[in-house]
Amino acid sequence: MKYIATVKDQEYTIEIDADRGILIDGRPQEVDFRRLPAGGVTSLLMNHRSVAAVVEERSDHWEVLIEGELYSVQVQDERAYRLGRMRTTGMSVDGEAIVASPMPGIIVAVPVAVGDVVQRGQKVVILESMKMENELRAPCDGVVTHIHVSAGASVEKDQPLVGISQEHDEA
Amino acid sequence: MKYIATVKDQEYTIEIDADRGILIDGRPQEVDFRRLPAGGVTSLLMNHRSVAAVVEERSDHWEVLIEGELYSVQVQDERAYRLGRMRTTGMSVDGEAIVASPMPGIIVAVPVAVGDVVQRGQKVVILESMKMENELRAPCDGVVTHIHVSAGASVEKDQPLVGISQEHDEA
Amino acid sequence: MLRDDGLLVQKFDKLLIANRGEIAMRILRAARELGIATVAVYSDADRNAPHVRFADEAYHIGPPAARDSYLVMDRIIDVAQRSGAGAIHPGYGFLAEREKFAQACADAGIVFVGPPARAIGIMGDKLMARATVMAAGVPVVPGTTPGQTDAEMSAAAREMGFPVLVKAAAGGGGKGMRPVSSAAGLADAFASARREAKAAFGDDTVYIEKMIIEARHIEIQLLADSHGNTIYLGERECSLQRRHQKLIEEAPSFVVDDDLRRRMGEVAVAAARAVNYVNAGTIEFLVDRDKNFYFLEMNTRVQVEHPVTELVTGIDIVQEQLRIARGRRLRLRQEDVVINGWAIECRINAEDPYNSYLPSTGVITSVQLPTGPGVRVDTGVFEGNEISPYYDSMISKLICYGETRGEAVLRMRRALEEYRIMGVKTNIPFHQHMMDSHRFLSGQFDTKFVEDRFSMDDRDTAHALEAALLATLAAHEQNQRAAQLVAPGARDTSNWKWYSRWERLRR
Amino acid sequence: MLRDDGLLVQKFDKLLIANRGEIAMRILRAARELGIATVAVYSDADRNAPHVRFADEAYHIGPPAARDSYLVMDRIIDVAQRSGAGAIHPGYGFLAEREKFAQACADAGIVFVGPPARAIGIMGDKLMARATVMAAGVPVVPGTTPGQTDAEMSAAAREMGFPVLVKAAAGGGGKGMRPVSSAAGLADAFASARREAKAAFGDDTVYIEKMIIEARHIEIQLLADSHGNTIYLGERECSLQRRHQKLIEEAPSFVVDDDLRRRMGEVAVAAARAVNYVNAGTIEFLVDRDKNFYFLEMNTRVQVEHPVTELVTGIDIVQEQLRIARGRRLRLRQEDVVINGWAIECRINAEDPYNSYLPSTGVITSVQLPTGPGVRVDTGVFEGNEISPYYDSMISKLICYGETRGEAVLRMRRALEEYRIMGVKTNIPFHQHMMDSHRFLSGQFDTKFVEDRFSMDDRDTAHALEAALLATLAAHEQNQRAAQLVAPGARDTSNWKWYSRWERLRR
Repeated sequence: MKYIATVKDQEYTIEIDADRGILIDGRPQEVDFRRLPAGGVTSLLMNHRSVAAVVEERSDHWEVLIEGELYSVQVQDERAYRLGRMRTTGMSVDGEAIVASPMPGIIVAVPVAVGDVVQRGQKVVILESMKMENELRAPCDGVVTHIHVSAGASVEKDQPLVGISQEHDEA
Repeated sequence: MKYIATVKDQEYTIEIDADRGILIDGRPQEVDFRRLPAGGVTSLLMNHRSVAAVVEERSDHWEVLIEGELYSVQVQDERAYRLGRMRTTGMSVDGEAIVASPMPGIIVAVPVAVGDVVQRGQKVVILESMKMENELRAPCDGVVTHIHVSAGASVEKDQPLVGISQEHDEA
Repeated sequence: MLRDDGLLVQKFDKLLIANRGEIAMRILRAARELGIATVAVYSDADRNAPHVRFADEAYHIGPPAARDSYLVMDRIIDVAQRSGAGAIHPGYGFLAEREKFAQACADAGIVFVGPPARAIGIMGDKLMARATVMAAGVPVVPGTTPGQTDAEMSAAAREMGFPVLVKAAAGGGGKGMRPVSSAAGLADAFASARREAKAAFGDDTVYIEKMIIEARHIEIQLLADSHGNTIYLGERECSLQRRHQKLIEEAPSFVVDDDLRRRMGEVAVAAARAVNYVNAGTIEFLVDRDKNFYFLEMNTRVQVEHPVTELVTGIDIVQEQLRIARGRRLRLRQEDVVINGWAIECRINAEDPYNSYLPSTGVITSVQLPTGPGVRVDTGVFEGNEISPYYDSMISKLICYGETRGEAVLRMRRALEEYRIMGVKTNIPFHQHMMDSHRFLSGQFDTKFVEDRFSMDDRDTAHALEAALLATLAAHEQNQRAAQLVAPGARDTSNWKWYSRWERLRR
Repeated sequence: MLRDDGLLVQKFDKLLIANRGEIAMRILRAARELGIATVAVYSDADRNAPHVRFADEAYHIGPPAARDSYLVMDRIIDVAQRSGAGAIHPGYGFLAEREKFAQACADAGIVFVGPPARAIGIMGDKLMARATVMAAGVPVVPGTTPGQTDAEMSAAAREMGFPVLVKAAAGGGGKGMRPVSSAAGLADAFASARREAKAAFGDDTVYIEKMIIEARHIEIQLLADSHGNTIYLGERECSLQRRHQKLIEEAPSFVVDDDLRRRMGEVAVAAARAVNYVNAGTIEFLVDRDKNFYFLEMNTRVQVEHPVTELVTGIDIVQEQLRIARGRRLRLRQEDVVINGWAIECRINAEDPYNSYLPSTGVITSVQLPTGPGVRVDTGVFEGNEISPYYDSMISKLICYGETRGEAVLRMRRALEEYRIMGVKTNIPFHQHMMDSHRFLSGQFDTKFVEDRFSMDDRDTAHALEAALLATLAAHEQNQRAAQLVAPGARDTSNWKWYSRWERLRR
């Protein structure tokens, strides 16, 4: 079985073969993998190097916690991987990215307006929650197409706040 | 639903009634019981008194850990309780109690002989395991009817070591 | 005993803790160790929280929002009376610095574990606090009194030299505060600070203060009993902040020597005496690069970062709070307080350091606490607890002790690696990155360091390959199981081992 | 550097830990804090043990039985060489006090983190140790030299006065030891001690010693560098034992004052110097009711109970071991060692205190560590680990610190209540009962206290009713679920609340 695992834009090809063992990017590895019967911990020995981790499944990826660092891993088999490459990721079907509220809170400010050109990482909403002002940022370059809230509004978790179209450079 | 819970020879009658709430030995109690979604901890508020516990099922009883103390609880509904009272408990059908090895180890000594009259709590086998000599004791008063091992023998977990008949005082 | 200043001081055997999270746990433990029975209060969001389980009794006080539960004074005093609690410990936040609440406790015949209401009132008003401590000879940052005209403030600013800060008299948490680098910016700053202050506090009084460059935030921990004895327990270095929220604290401070410690300590004692302070409190100072120090404010309560002082002095500050509230004399004199070794605290928050420190909510699925020598965790979160959006995002505090600062840092690195929290994102990588930073290691930082000169972008993470492999093995295992319809019960004992053909041949 | 005495002392960057359980974890943490890479070894029974996960590398060394894995010297030295480890730390037990192993390490060019092989050899032979330290002026329990005839020993016994102990020269752990209260019992005791010694050690040499009444077991922790500096870190009180297994240790001791500490410390240093000792070691003494002290033996390794000394001195003993093995000079002089506060350690064993302390095996289903101020846990066991019959039953050590002994005891009570281990029985109730005992609280105990005057039978347990209710609610919930075919996923969020009709009416 051949998988493609993606971590932070880095892809690894991992083959699990009953006969040939485990190959990572084509190179064989000595691997001993254990999952403890309780507590959620796994132990990996790879060529005698020891790595302990917590591995949990999320809706569309795996989360792996190693020495304080949380890795988000996409695991796809070859077929899913090829299909996936044909689609744009993270967008709704009409090419609009939605900035949704990650938690309940109150909108402090929306420092963009419809029609603004924004860059990935640019502040688009300031949300007050958990006693802090939190900055929500654009997930991609694009043009602000919708603003669904204004300062002072109470919002729920997952409520859409701002829409950003990716297609400004084609217009 | 009416249950009889037995802890250390003390019996409690606990009624869970959709209409009347919870009654312990006939007296109503205000009870708020929560089981956390992970970690195995339960929280009980009973008339505002707070008790935290780990509750786990074993083959024939429940184990409840509260503030360092492990309680072994038998829970029976009324019918099972009445049936149970008609049988002798903890004995095999022919009235012989078996002292079995609680873990693998080596027999250091068997300080009783077939025909000896023993009292509950009396040392009947000394077993070396986990770097310690451990004393196994008679579970009831009786007469030693069988000795299955001798000093120096290696034994497995649950291996029968000594049989004790309860019926000596009727003989 | 009800003192002349309205403070009720007397023995009690049952304590209500009017708080939640790690500080509620901290106080519960101190009370238990002193043999005092405990009463917890909880909102709807906190029925499963650990402070409910650890207390002897627990009472529900309302819906999740703090204003409807933890901030409702009457309801908390009512629980104290129903449960027979003779005292209330407010922790920090919530009701801890409400003059009215301290007074309401005394009026109800309940010991408030804190200072007299009047001391809270004075120290809670920035301008009154400033005037009071100045009169006691405490140095303050040069600045104006409130209620001056724009023209008067502009003149004062020119005299003390730019940059200056325009601040709201009723302010806090950075709200209504504006840095101004030249006279030209003053008018705008007055207007916008007033607007923000009016909106946030209902009071648009502003004043100006000289802005201290390369300032460090260093504070002195005090203990004062009800018999007139006040001592200082050395300093804490709290310069590592983000948006006025402290993130890492340590004791002692890299820049404080014995002489400066004694001078700051004595000034802090004088400031406390100026308001007839009783119980634990902290004087916050700004220290400039020439080691001049200026009174910033007094926190009239136990602080989040109190454990670092506990580790280097061996004194249990929360137990001392309870002893003082019971009317006991301090057991220690100033000369008994000795600083040994070094302690560092990292605040572990549910937030994503790689994404603007956005708070993270959810259910904690797995926790493994670091332990072993020199490691202390003050936590209010265990497996199965939910991090809800209703309260602040601090999950726990990780505190490490070492014989030297270097050893404390190395131990903190080790403890951060061991600490596993799954279910929400945490700022553990932020702390790891800080512990690796040369600026932190060499003690060269000020209150602007985190915001201005620290970035997570240059962090190298070493285990991407292993993470990829582990996720793939877990996914593969799941696929195999789905295909073969293995019973769910068998799931938990999977142990796989592969040797490559190459490896097998070599053997 | 290979010294004249055969001890190899030099810098190393990778350390093999030839042990398992909590002490392997303890050493791993110390190495990590010093920036030293780590190599674990494991038997078949320990693939899932935490020391395997915490190390940087791990190597399998054989089947579960220690004689086939942790005790196989060649295999461990082979792993050190394959992995490039420059040093081996033996922990305690296993190979820690094998002269041959220390020598084999040196021969292989590997640093042994411990004393010279010869020092292990001398101190490992009771009679040679006794002769060596006597020559250095160290007081020993009156007794005979070995190889004497029964008649000579009987005469000596009459001269020193009964009771006496007949002891095996090669003995340990109480084997081959017989108390004799009058001359009439001597002949039988000689015979049976010889028989047992022959069977256990292959050597039937015996000798006699005066039996000390109301003896306390008090030991002195030493550190010696390879440059001739030896210091003592104060004493540990270890009298609470059962069958020669220590259960509770504390520092300092209730019965040792400054003068006695200094005298015992200086004698301990003299004993160590008599064998040119290097690294951490402990001199065990018996102290009688008149505070006379007698050399018992030297433990030439780190001890289980070392953390209590670490907490009251602030010194990390395992880090010091590694520094000494790397050839560094001690950073501390004797006058720098100061004892602050009080520390108590409870050994948490998987055993049933209500049933003859029978060991308990199984998989740990749930662990919640106590934490917060003044609490340290040194553990080698986490959720999912198995307690197997192959190794000893110690799960972890719980160590509490307080400003006074009373505060340490109260904190220990609190921590024992918080500590949850499910899946095996533990001796936590034993420790709770001890912390409640008046004899323990007043410090009035000797080495016979646990066996002769302490019983679990009089322990009151307070929560039988709540346990009954909780088990019944869990059983009921399970019944309801079975009857209604609730989806398994819904299982984990069950929250039930009942108010009695009476309660509802009252509202």
